[in-house]
Amino acid sequence: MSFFAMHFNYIVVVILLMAGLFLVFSSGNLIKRMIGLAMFQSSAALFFISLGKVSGGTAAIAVAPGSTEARALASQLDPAYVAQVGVEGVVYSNPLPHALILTAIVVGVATLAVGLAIAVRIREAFGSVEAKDIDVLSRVEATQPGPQA
Amino acid sequence: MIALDALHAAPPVLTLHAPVLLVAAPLIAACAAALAPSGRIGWMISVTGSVFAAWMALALVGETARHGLVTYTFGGFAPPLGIGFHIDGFSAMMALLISCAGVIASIYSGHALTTEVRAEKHTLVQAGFMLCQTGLLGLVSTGDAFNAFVFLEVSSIGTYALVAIGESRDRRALPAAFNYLIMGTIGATFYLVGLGFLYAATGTLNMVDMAARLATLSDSTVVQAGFAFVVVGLGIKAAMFPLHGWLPGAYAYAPSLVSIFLAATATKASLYLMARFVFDVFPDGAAFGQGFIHWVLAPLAATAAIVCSIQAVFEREVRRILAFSSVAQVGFILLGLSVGAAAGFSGAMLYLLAHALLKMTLFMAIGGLALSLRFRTLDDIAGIARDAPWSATAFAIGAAGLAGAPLTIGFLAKWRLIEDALHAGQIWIVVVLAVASLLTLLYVGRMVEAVFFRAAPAGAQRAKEAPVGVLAPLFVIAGLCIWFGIDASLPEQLANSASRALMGAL
Amino acid sequence: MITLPASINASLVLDIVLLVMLLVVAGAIVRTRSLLAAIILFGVYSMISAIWLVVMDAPDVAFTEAVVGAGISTIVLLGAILLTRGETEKSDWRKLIAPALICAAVGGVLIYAAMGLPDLGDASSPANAHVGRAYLEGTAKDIGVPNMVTAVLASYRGLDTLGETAVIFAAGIGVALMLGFGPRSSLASPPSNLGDRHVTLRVAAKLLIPLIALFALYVQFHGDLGAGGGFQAGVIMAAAITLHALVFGLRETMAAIPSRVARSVASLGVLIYAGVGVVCMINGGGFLDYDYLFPPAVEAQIPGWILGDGSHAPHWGQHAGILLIEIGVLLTVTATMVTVFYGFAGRTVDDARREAKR
Amino acid sequence: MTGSGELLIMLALIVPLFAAVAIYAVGRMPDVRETLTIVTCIGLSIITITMFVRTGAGDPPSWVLARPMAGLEIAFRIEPLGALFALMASVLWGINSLFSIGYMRGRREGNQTRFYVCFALAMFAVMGIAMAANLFTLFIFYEILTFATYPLVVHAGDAKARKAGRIYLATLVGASLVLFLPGIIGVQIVAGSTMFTQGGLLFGKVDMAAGNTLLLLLVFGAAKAALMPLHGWLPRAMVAPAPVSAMLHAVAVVKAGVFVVLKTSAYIFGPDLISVLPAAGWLLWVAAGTIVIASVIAMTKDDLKSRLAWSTVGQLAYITSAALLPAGAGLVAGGLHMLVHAFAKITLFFCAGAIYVATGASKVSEMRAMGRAMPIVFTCFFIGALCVVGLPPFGGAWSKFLLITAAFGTLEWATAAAMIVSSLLGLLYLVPVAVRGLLPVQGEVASRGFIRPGGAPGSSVAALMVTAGMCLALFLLADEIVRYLAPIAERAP
Repeated sequence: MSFFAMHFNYIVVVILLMAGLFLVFSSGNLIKRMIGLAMFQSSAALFFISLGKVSGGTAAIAVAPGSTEARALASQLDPAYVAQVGVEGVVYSNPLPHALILTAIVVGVATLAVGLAIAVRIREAFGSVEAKDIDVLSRVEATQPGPQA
Repeated sequence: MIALDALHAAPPVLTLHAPVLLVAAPLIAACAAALAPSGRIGWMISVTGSVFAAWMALALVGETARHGLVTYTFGGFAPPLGIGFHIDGFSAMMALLISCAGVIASIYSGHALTTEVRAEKHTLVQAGFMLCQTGLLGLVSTGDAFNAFVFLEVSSIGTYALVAIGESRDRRALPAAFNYLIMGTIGATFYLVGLGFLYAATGTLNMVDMAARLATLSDSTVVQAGFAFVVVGLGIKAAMFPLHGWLPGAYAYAPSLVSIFLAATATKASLYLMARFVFDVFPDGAAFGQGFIHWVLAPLAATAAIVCSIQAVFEREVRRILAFSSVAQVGFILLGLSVGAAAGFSGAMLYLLAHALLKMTLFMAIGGLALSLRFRTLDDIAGIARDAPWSATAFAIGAAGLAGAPLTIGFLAKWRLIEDALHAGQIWIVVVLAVASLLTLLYVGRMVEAVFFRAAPAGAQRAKEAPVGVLAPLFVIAGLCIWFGIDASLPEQLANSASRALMGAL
Repeated sequence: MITLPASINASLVLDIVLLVMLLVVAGAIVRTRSLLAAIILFGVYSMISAIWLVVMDAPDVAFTEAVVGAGISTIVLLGAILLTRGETEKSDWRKLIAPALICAAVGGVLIYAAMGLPDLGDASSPANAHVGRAYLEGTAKDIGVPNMVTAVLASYRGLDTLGETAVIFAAGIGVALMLGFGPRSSLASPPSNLGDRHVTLRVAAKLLIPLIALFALYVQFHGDLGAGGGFQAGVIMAAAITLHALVFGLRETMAAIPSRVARSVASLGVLIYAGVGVVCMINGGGFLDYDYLFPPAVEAQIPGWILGDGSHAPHWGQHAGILLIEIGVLLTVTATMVTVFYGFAGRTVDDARREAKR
Repeated sequence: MTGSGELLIMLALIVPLFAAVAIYAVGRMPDVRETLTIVTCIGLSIITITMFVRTGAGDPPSWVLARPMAGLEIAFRIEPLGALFALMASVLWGINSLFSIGYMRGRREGNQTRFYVCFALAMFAVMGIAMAANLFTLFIFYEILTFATYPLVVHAGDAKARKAGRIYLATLVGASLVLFLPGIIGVQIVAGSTMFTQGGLLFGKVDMAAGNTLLLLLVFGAAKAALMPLHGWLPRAMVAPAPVSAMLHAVAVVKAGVFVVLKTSAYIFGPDLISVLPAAGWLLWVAAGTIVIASVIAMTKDDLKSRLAWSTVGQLAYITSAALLPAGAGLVAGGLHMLVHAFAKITLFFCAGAIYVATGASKVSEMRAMGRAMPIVFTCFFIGALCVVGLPPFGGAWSKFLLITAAFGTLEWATAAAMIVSSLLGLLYLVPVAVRGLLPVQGEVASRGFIRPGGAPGSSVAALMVTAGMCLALFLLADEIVRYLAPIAERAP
């Protein structure tokens, strides 16, 4: 049970990832696909953050050693544990995944913006954001004999 | 004959910072191009930035030939704490390829853009193009796996919109770009998830450090999952069969500036990263790595080479023929890589260079014709050699090279590829290469036959010869295809040095 | 194995509860056919993620997720569906089998692999023990800012953030190329904005906009002390401008900040960032090595009181470098968000037809 | 003398290449264009004669043009077989040009400039093939020959010609990509080079399996030699104008194919290795089959050019057999037959072309009694036919004699039998064409008159007279040539 609890995050992350991917593949609506894609990307973020969590840790913002705050944080934890994994008497979570994921989230929103911009242009050019309609119109275009004047 | 290790392209100060200038120059040029008051000035900035980057790449080629490895530390923090660039022969070759393709494409764009894109967008197109170049150059230079993700996205995000502006010529560019965006993002996210697993196993993002730590780890499911996701993610980006669905549309409907550059570089940069992971980051002889190469990579590559060539044979639209051909040729390169552990990678590397040159020639010749004629299918370009003999000649050179005709770089590359496969004792790969070459000949033959030996349909639109601004870069590239077919010492040295870099551990 | 103190279980429970909520919301997003509902649910999804991120000790990320997921993403998505049908077409269940199988298979493999991952919160896992720990131990000495995420982001891995800024810039270019140049009938027609009819709204907006901008600046400059930074500040700043456009009309806003200016500022931000790197290089360091931002002669002139007690090495360069690049990020993000907003706002179906004819 | 040797090779390549460019440049002036062609032929012939003589005098020229990659050289070195091939090709090119001028003008063909340009390019390729010092170089020019002759095959531009062109390219390039190229690269890997070496490059370097594989790849890969089952392109290529069929599909292209087989046998495998390789025996059976089957099919063909083409398929297989006989017994005879058959077959094609220009007749059944109107043409056809069949006093007699003797000498009964049977069949399907033209059955009259005033063009008739004369002359020169070629069958020093 404890093993399951300690890996629960990863299971959820995987399910969310796949839910996003499923949405991308299964939905015929371009906007819905973009939502799926955004979900997919943000789930990858959850994965990294879960990796960087340290039990009993605090956000990686330095607390002055020996300050009241530091003592308050340390008092909640086993001193032996703090001595082993703490930095200057405080246990911090890992800042690296946080920094990485900040970047990844930004990449995600950039993708979303560009993708939706293209979707809007598709709507303007084809009159629809349903993949089915666009496919039909594209295929009609492909079978036109000559070049389009 | 130029010996690369005697190449001192830039003064020492610049050479010292060449790795970063290689990437910073196009980035700054992108910003400057966005600020430019007119498309013309934007174009000049873009050409300048590309030329500077190519200069730096040349300097790095010389450095890597002398020292084998050039490292550069960012922010004063040595890896794995900070981000480092890690440039060996393979990176230098890719950087030179990308930046030279950038130079050619940007010179070409001076004329091409004016007919393809509305004038007010020119500065932004140039900026996007330079960002794309920045991303690819960063991708091949960096030694940090996450940094590679960032650069991958810099190039991708710029590219999506650039593909989409092909809508002014063919509105199918929009769904193609959207599809490309979806698949590209899924690929990048797969890569990111894979990286998460590898990070969980090793605690580092630096490739050298990762390789060192992986070598001490036993084969765990975490590492295997990381490997699988990284490879699948990059496989999508590299249009590895069967993950190539996005490519034909993206290449076919993009503006010619974009398809030229993408055809020469984009999938190859992702291939670069994949090769880095498969051959360098993962320990030699890791069971799943070897199994992957023999049971997944090589069969898929072979399927790609055959199936996509067949698709190209039956395709009617000219640009889509070339696009399917690109997927097939990626298969050729991957087949070369798959025998690399036994026979060296120089065949695959040479093929990579050759294909970049040849595809660029073909797309550029087609793009030059498209300036005066709107066409889609082979029927539309029937007999075009009469109206535009020079473009048609360049097209024929590229086509001959693709088919592996002697006295072109395509022939020597194919030769080396088959030689490597025979060296490795992989007869079936030789057979696949030969059959796929035959199919290549078929679709190339169809194109050439249409251009040269068929009469234009009565009442068809007449094409005009492309302007000098297009013909000049076109013939530089076409000339290189032939020059390297007679004296391939330069690409051969590049390929050998890249092969050595990939053979030796990081 | 270290025995975990009781308090950890509380946070674990919170963690699990939030994740279950995420699952529920995700399921709802997948099921719903209403686009509007999906978008709102996605905003909810982001908000829950943000809360979860706080539980996971990642306030910076939480902040970003909140402004991005619940802010920009929702706005952009709403802008995109404004002129389309609000419902997706009912999909044939047979067409769902293949994607479902693929996802189930990939998911199964992933879950199997994930079972080999270290326990949640394991301080001695490779992820937390190797480089991650080195940052915790080194930040005070190397960088001298309290927020270690900012230290990693802006200094240790400053190149990533430069790339990130370039990505945003690229997105701005992309949106501008797609949507930035069409005709805007809403700009030509007489303004009919929320603000015309609602005096209260106008007054409130006039009051709020400077406050939001001020908050943005606070977030900006507080970045190396606590959660915050250029990106979050930029989004908030853009929100102020968006609010202006919503209340006073797009035309007014575009007169104050023309789209060309917005694009130029976006590129300027990247230039500032890259420029900092180049200056470090000229002064003899590596690219983005802020310790070389000032030539030694200049650095000697900086009075000690500027940055407090001096219990650590002064790190003038690091502080100034982070400050400058964060300003670059702020400019690029603000300007890009404004560009994106301009692109999506004010397009009508008529405009699209006119554009198609050109 | 090294310098002058290099210059000679350089000239042999540059002259046709330059001619191609120059012909293209003056394409609008037919007289200048054709004068240029003839002058170039004469110049090239002088060069090849010089080479021939120097090689015979034991001073073979050689030249390394480029080193494209490590281990690969574009290099040239002349040996007796190559010198003979170059000489034969350049002289026949000249005669053929003479013929073409009459034919092309007489038929008012279009695209004549492209025709002459491609011819010149084809000669460039043939020179390269003849002089190549290694398989790599040879392959390059072999491929150029394919591509340069493709436009000539599709000259008519109609659907049938395009289809023939597609089959032409697909078979020739296909075989060279799938078989020849891997074979060459295999040689490169086994031996470290592809240099033509006296006594055999691979001798002592390969095991049986590799040797068999390489031999099969190289012999079938040279599909220009039209060994069954890769012969289909040759009869189809007859859609091309007669000069193309005459020059390329009796001389340059097909002879390049058997030349490759001869050189491969002599210098890559060497007589000793060929003697022990089982694959050589298998190939002899294939060649014997080809000889017989092609002759039988030729008998059934009513279209004269088609009949000639099938005859060519058979005769080429003679040379392939000769190359593969154990101990190099047939190499010299094969070389001689290559030469003799070239002159004889070009004569026959010239005659077919002349008849076609003059009367529009292309079927054997239409040619009865035409000899009255065209006695010279039909007499020359008779000479050519006898030469191909191998009757004295024509060159073919010697080459056939030597071939059959060699086959018997090495106890290759099947080969010998096939050759004899096929010669007899040749007597049945070639000679009667001339005989029934010249001596019609009582009361038979020509089915057609002249469609061109004056009959066959003068220059064409002159050309075919020259080649028919050569068939006779070769009967006397055969001994000289055999002596000249003798070194190719020598063993490793």
